[in-house]
Amino acid sequence: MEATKKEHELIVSVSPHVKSDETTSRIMWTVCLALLPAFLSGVYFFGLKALFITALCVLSSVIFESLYLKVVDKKSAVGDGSGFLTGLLLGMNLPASLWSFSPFTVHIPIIASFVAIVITKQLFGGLGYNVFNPALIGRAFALISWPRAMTIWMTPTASILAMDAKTTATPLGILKEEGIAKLIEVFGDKVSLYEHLLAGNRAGSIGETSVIALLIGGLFLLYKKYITWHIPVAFLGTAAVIAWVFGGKEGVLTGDPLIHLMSGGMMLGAWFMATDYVTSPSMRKAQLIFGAGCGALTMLIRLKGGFPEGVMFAILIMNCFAPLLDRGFRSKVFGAVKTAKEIKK
Amino acid sequence: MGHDFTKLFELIVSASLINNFVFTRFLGLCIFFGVSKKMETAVGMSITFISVMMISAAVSWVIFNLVLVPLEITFLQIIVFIGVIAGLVQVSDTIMRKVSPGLYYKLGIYLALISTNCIILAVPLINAEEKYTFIQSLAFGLGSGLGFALALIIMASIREKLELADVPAPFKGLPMAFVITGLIALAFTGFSGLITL
Amino acid sequence: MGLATFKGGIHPPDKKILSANSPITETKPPKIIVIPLSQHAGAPCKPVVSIGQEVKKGEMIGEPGGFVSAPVHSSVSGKVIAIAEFQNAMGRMVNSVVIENDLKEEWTALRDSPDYLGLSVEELKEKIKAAGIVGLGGAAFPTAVKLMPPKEKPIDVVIINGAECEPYLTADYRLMIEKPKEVIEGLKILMKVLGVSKGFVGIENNKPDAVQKMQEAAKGESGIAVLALEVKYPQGAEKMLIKAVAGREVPPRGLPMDVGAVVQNVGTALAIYEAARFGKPLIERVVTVTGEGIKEPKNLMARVGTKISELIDECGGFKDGVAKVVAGGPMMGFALSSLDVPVTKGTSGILVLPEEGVMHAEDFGPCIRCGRCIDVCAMGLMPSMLSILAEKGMYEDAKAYNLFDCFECGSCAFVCPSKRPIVQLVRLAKSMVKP
Amino acid sequence: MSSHSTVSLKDQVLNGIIKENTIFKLALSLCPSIAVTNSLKNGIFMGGAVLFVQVMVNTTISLMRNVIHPKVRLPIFMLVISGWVTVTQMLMAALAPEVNAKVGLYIALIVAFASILARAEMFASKNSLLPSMADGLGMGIGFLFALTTISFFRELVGKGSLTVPTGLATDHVFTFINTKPVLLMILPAGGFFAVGILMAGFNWINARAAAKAAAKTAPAAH
Repeated sequence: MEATKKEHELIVSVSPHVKSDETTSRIMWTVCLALLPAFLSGVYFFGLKALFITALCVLSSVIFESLYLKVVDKKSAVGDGSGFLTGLLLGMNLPASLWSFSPFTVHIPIIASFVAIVITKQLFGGLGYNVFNPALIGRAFALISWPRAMTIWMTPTASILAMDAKTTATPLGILKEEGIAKLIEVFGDKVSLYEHLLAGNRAGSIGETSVIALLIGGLFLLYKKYITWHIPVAFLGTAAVIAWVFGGKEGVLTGDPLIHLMSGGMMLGAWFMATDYVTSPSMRKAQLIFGAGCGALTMLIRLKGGFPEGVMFAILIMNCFAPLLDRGFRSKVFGAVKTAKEIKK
Repeated sequence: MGHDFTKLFELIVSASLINNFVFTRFLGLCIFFGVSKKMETAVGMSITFISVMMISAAVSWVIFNLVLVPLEITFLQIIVFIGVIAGLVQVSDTIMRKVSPGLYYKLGIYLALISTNCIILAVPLINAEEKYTFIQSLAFGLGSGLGFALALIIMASIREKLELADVPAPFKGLPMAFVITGLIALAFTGFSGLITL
Repeated sequence: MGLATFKGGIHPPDKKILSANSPITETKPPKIIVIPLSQHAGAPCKPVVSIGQEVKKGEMIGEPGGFVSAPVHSSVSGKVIAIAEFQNAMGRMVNSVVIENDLKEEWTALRDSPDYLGLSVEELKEKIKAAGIVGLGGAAFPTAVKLMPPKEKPIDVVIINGAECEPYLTADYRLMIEKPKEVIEGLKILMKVLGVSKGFVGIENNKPDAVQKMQEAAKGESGIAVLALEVKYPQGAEKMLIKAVAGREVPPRGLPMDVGAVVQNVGTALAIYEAARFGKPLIERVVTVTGEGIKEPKNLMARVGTKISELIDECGGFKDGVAKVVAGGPMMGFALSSLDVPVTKGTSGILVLPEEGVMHAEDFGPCIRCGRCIDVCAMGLMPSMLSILAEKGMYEDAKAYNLFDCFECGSCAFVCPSKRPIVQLVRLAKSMVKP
Repeated sequence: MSSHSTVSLKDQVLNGIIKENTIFKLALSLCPSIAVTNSLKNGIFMGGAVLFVQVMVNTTISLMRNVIHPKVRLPIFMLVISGWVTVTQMLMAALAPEVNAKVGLYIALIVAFASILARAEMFASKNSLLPSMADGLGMGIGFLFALTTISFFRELVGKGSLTVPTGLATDHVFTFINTKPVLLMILPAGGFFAVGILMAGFNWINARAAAKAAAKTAPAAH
């Protein structure tokens, strides 16, 4: 009768009584981990400024999130790591040159973090409900508001302590303004250009330059099944095809897809930004369209638009369509099509 | 001809995406915020809008270029255009009720709203100002209509998603709709400079 | 070529090793049994005994209360001491007959039929019906009703469900190992009753020895095939099993008979055999008592009406720090609030879970739209949307997301990284609107 | 609507500014609230133009209310409105051509303002001259107030300056910060943000006022 004694202590809950050990915070922190190689390479190439800018974004994001949650009297959700991840992504999307006190531009990452966390995420109801990628809105807001400060690119120095490095143009900037010949000339030859792009030894945002580091992180997430192939493959594939077909000066089919794939925010965007669960469609088929749309818009903006880089705007524009895509691709109920066929018969 | 065709295409793309009425010209906002709460009404409104816009662009062009310009009374354009639109709405209202009562039942309510909408009036006004040809005016009407439809439908899908969200009380409803529109406008900034007409 | 299966599903740790090697043993005869008059889907039974009456083992004590119903029988010989409402495993109060065991184990007169396959279809049906057999997989749907499909729904295949996809449970596994021949005989009876020439046994491939035993038992039987299926929960759900074995999809809200199939659990097949051969009513069943919180996990042949606390004592009692006891499997079973409830025909297992690893339902986060639940949903639903709509009280809208096609297998809640109680929310929504 | 005539003229004016503020409360005539509010000066001129049209339309219709046949009232209202809009546009073009170049299209579009037609239909056509003028004045000032607030906020945050008109064609720019602080705020997207945030602020203040009023009356009820 020992058993009956215990009766009152039994927990009663609804099935299932076992759950996987996956948690939201584990997902967020794993994504942060996957970003680590690219971040470290950013610090390697752009020095401590890169570290400071990213740290500033992370810190302000986390602080704004907890402050906001306190003000509206909500349970603190800082532990889930999503605010940290937003800050990290935002920092990695900014140029290291923002760490500058004359002219004063240090307020930019802080305001961008505010826009990302409070306006883009929390006003929409917090994690899970935001429509736009917070880090990208933060960056777009900064780019439009401070166009000059946001486009001062440091020359990679591979020296941690270089605090006042020279500035230069990004590969895409050169490509847009002066053409591919000039771009190859700047880097010596084509092979050297590819090598520089692959390693990340080029001007750009802190975390977007090292293709190899980003690929490691992206493939790690794919291996861990935290993301599926649909969005990155559709994104990169569409961009590559368009770059190849329309990207060349000598007519169709003469473009160089590799340059486009390895430059700008393409890798960071395709693996880490477009795959954001909340702001991309949930249905796999819709994800293919979402990814393809991102790729096509990126190339449209790069080749025809007013900006040298299009990844950020492309993803943000597709973010607008994500709820619509999810609506259009509702899942098919088991057995549903069969009955439709049977009715026809 | 090829060149003209490209120009028309660019006009449509420019009117619908780059210079989207809602996101960059801030027109039709009352209707935009009013009917984007539910997807069904947004779709109904979109269909009505595109057709009325094209017809009014055509009719207004004819009246403006064949009547007002020769008579040199273009300063009366506002009164004339609003009259044309009000008349058009009245006529299509009547025709629709007779020919397709089902469609009228679905879209009739939007027709009434249209007569007080600035976006419909803006099309002939801009057409007149830019001195577009007849075909160009039609293309501009179509592009603007498509752009407005796109904006409405995106907005409706986002607002439906947001209906489930825990939005802070003072922002519930319209303020949030404005913030969303601002964010969409920010995203659509990416289109700027795409086509320079 | 992979093994036959369906789209979606999950791979929870199966934990069957805890009890897999323990042969089925008889429990000690219980002193008191409480037999609920409603152990099946459908109308409750009407008691046909009165207080003080002596009953024999196997004697009918409750007659069917409607077309979809099954009689209940006494599982001991003894005296009826009470007919009143008692709590059942689901926590509901149901009318039950309480019998004091006289330990004489006297059987009532049973109709033995050595040549059971020679009986007419009507006679077989009658025997199955009289034995009070219900689906032993857990749903407890009266078997006799399943065997009377309407004329416009011709049946051409019978499937024996040996998937046992719920983690921990090994009741069906032990039956297939220990009584393969009887199970196959049960299938043959089913095929005869339904006039069907095709019979399948579907077994998840984590039980290779069961597959082998069943294949041996089925050797030489025409029209019967034993198939190994991919190991994936909920492989044992009727619709998923039919898809995997016969390649047919039951339409939404449809029944197996809509695609010409009848599915019966392994235990049910055995009960059908015993009813046809010996006229034995369903008064006992195999119950797996298992879990990390029980001292000696076992597969017990338990009589209907035995208290769950007695089964736990039979298995050496609890270890320290038990937090939850579940009737059934971990994915779809019911958490018990009291151990003073009886085993019924549908009780496939008693699962004892320790403190660690028990999730508290209130600690859940917002949906992050990772889409895992959509990937695993065997029914092709969007559990994420269902849970959000239910959370916001928008139950009507949930219907547009096929709320009523959900059979609450729990795969979504298993994978959800935000630990959202999706099944609970779905049930809430279902209770708030009409289909 | 007869209840309106018992209300004092002052309340009639206040109603339009606070209770039924065209932009913040009724969410009508939103287009110019974003289109022209990137500088304080444009906002004030646009608001002034609407104020003028609103008062004149209300006055005209109130005077004509007994001679208009109910069946043709809407076309006549539209005619009156577009007439006054045309007058306003011509006045603007003549007196402040620089501002007119920026806000001209939106002044033309005042014709399609639901709020003006609505006041004409709901109020001026049913009330005598003075209340109608007061109503027009209130609604117009409410609109002017909203546009001024929005443009004040946007120009200050977006440019770090305020352009205050000192006459019809002259103005003075007060500069507070030399670099543009948040350029986005004077761009399209920023306009939406500004209105959204100000609208939320308006809601918040109203909700607090309502809560306070409820708190005051609650003890009295006991």
